[in-house]
Amino acid sequence: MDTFTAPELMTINAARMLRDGDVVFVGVGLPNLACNLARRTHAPNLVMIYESGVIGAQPARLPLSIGDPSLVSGALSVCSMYDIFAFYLQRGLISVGFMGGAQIDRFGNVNATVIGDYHKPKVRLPGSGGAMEIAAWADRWFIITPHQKRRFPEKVDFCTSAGFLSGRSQRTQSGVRGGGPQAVVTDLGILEPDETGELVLTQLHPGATAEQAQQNTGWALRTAPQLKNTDPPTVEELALLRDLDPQRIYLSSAG
Amino acid sequence: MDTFTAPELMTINAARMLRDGDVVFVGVGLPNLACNLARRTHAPNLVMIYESGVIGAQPARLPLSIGDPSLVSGALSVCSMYDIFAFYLQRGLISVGFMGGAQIDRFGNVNATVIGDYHKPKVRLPGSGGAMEIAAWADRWFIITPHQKRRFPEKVDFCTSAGFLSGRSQRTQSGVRGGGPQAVVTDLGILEPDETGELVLTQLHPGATAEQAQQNTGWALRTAPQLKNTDPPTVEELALLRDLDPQRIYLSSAG
Amino acid sequence: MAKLTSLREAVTSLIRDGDCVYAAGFTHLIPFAAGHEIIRQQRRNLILARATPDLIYDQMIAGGCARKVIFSYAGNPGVGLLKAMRAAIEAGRLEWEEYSHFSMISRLTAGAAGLPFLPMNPTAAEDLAKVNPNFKRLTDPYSGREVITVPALNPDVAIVHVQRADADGNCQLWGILGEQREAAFAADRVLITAEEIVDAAVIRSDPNRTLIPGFIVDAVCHVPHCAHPSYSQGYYDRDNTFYLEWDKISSDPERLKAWLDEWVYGLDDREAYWQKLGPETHRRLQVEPRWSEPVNYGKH
Amino acid sequence: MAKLTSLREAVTSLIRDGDCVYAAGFTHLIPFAAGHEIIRQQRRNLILARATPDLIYDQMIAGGCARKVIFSYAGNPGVGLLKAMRAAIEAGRLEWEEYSHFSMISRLTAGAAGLPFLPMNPTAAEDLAKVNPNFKRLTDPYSGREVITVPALNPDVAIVHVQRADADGNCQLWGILGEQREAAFAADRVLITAEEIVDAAVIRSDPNRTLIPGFIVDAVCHVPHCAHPSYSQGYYDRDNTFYLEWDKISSDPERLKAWLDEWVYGLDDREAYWQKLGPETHRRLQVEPRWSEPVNYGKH
Repeated sequence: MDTFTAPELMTINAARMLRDGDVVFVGVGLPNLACNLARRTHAPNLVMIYESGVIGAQPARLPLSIGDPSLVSGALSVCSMYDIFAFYLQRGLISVGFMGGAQIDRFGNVNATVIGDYHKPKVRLPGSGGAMEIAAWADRWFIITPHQKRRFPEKVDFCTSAGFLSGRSQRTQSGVRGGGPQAVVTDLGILEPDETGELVLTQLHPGATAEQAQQNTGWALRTAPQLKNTDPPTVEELALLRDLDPQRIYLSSAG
Repeated sequence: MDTFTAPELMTINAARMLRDGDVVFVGVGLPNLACNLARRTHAPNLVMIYESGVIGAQPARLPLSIGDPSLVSGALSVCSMYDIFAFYLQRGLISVGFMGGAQIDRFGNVNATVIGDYHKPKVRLPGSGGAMEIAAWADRWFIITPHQKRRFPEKVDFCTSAGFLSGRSQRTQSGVRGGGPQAVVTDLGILEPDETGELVLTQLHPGATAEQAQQNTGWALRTAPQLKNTDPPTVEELALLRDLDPQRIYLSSAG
Repeated sequence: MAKLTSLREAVTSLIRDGDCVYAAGFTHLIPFAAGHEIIRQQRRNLILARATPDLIYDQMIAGGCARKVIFSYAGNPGVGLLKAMRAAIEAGRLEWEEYSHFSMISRLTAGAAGLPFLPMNPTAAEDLAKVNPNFKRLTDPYSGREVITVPALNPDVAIVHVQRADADGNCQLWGILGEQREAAFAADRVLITAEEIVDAAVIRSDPNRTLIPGFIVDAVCHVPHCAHPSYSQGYYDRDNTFYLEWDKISSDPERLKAWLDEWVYGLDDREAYWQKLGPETHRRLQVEPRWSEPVNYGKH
Repeated sequence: MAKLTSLREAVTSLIRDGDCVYAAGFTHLIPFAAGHEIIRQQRRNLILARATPDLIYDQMIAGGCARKVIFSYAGNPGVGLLKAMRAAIEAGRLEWEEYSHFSMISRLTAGAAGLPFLPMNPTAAEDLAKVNPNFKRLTDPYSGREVITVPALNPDVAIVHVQRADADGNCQLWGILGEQREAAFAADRVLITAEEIVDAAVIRSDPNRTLIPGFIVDAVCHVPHCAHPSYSQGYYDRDNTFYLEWDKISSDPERLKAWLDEWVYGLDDREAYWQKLGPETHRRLQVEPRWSEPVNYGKH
């Protein structure tokens, strides 16, 4: 087994969760790398769609923003912003979304808007962008994030994207089409919602412990009855992944 | 003065009603000829838009349907059907529409749907197409039609396109944006709505009489206090018009 | 079924008795060959939705495929009425549901956008709403004024003819666009016919031209001349002569039956149909090329 | 004012203090030169609407032009936050109104379509609606379920940068299309900047590429390199270095003021700005051509 960075570990575990044929609404950074890795391993028919309206990109370089022109040259299709949100996302064609955010809470709700009070914020974040609708309408979605206590509060300060609200039944009652968060991939392991919608620790990465995960989570983190260990990154996965980001813009330890 | 056919007389009089800079939602046949004649005379900046989504056409031949491919080759712009109705017509960018129809009544309402009962029609006509919205949302609209009693009933059997409904105030109250019918150009003269919205005879073509018009109208046709005579088609107008339809597809007496 | 397949196979696999079918194309790119294949395969009880039923639905109705038609303009464009459709309605053999163009296309656009309905501004012409309860009213929550609504239309199958597609069904089309794109996104299943199957590199050279992405497409069929007697911009012209001729054929039930026997049941496929039209018709409909100026996407 | 005019003249004529301005472009074709000209002409109390304020609005806010910002993602794309905007909000100098991308673009699309509002499906994330009363609810008259609505946005002026336009303002653009078209149709006045002014024959060779028709355009300005530090697909690349640099410039009020003095107030126009960037930057942003395959419209 090779050595690897935390971003590499998270990206490889996220890639494994993607299925062949998935249609993924994807941003830049680790989710983009995870999708490309999945395409080169077990999911050759995965379709990548960028919020900027680009479908089936073949970028000649690693894209640095979702509006990178290298995503457009040689793509299969490009459409307007209204169309990408209405005809693709709202129509229900997206199977997987990736969410970012400063906070994710016990029931998988995500905050990308403000820390503190909305009108007098401690930290003003960029806001929703596409996140409000992706979380609602993609069939399922994932988060890749370092495991830090401030990122995992009991309850988000502002609900930019609905997870299970205050429990799975509440999301179901709201009538939104998508299935909500499926997993949070961190540098320690993987959290998944249980039958109540609460995020519980289901998998640990090699060398990490449940205690570490608990210490870095802002609520009483439960551990799944069958806690599993994730398979370490393979040599092939690492090689393919590093080939996607040769300058280690996203994959370095600080990434 | 040259001799001319009824379609020529009507088309030339319709062309005179168009203003420079008008944006016209136009079909094939006489309205198309009227617009092109206006462009070649007093309205060089008139913009023609076809229901099929074509803007600024330069057809190499006389178009025989609004979907004629000759309208597309060399046009300025082509858009989808939803866009032409939403972004152009509903948005309020259309200054002039032309309406066809089997019946037009005292208050300028038009029927292009059925003669007789809707569910057991005497004659089933093609239906609205774009007519329902053009009549509602164009700033002003016109009809070119032969003056025949069956075409001018007191009240339409089916209101496909709203004129003034049962009077001008009723249209105003309905809140639709457009100003409604401005004139009906026939082979006998021109009917225009008075202050109540009722169509009255305001102009007579050379040689026609108010009695003829009355005999061919299905209601007690009133004559405007200042009944005018239309100027006969000029040699130049006739020459330019005939040049637009050299095979006399639309301009022959039977047209 | 592979995605790139014959039209016969695609109709067999994708179109079922009782389906709501939307064969797209406003005057342009009307998929006549697919209509004929549906007649040949004797599909029954279809709900045929199209803004302009045009000759394609007149023929399918004459062929006994339809239970109901949903439309907004039932004319033979530039000629007159649709006589087979009218006869079926008058004989009580065909249900119908009627819209204006904008309300029809708003239904399809709502379906494509995943919305339950779309609003429209009022038109003051209320007779259609009196006979079609799908027109409803809502109060605009901002101004307090009324808007009209129509419900989403999500056909079981959309049939869309395009100028060029790759083997995965990424489709490029130009000229009059009608409701092609909306139909494909609104439908549950998508059947594409194409004048040309091109290499993906052609599609990728101009991604803004790709209006339908392959991943929503179920079958791609290479069917040159699919649209005759309508047309494919740049490929062949509209056959106005046939549009005029149909007015006579469809007026006479005997002649109509003979026409179906000769031109639909009696032929295997579109290639046979095109050959039967003969060299004089081919010459008449031929079009000299007129190419677009390319645009530069850059090697970014 | 003639339609084909200088950017200076166009801004003077079309943009007034207090206007609601929508400078379009989602990461691509952002009309920076127009933003700089507005700063130079010292417009005040503008309402700046844009899905992604990006650096263009951060600069205009720093230049003192804005009273309010309407947005859906206030980040420096791929880098971080918009610091001038955040500082103005925190100092109480700037009002704001916030959406998600889809609700923001739905507002603009409703404005473009002449509708008073557009519906959206619910998202179950309700905190934004609690702080923005423009989100309302309606009952879908067909299913009885709730939808969300947002009201039309009709800016006073749209500023749209395109790759090529003719002298009448017929505009063709490609690559990422963002909300360019919707902004132009929604606005009362339309200011176009273009990389190239081309003969109408170029436009007419490919009418499907014309997304904005000239008759809705008030001014057309020939402004090469208008979009730097964003990009024009096929013309020049995105200047990521400057996006990173701006993070530092905008963190320091002194440095920000110096930057505005040097790069906006101190320059006459975009040509001077481009020359000042220098040959090394020109080389760095240069793009090799990659042309689309043409399509055949036919001499019908």
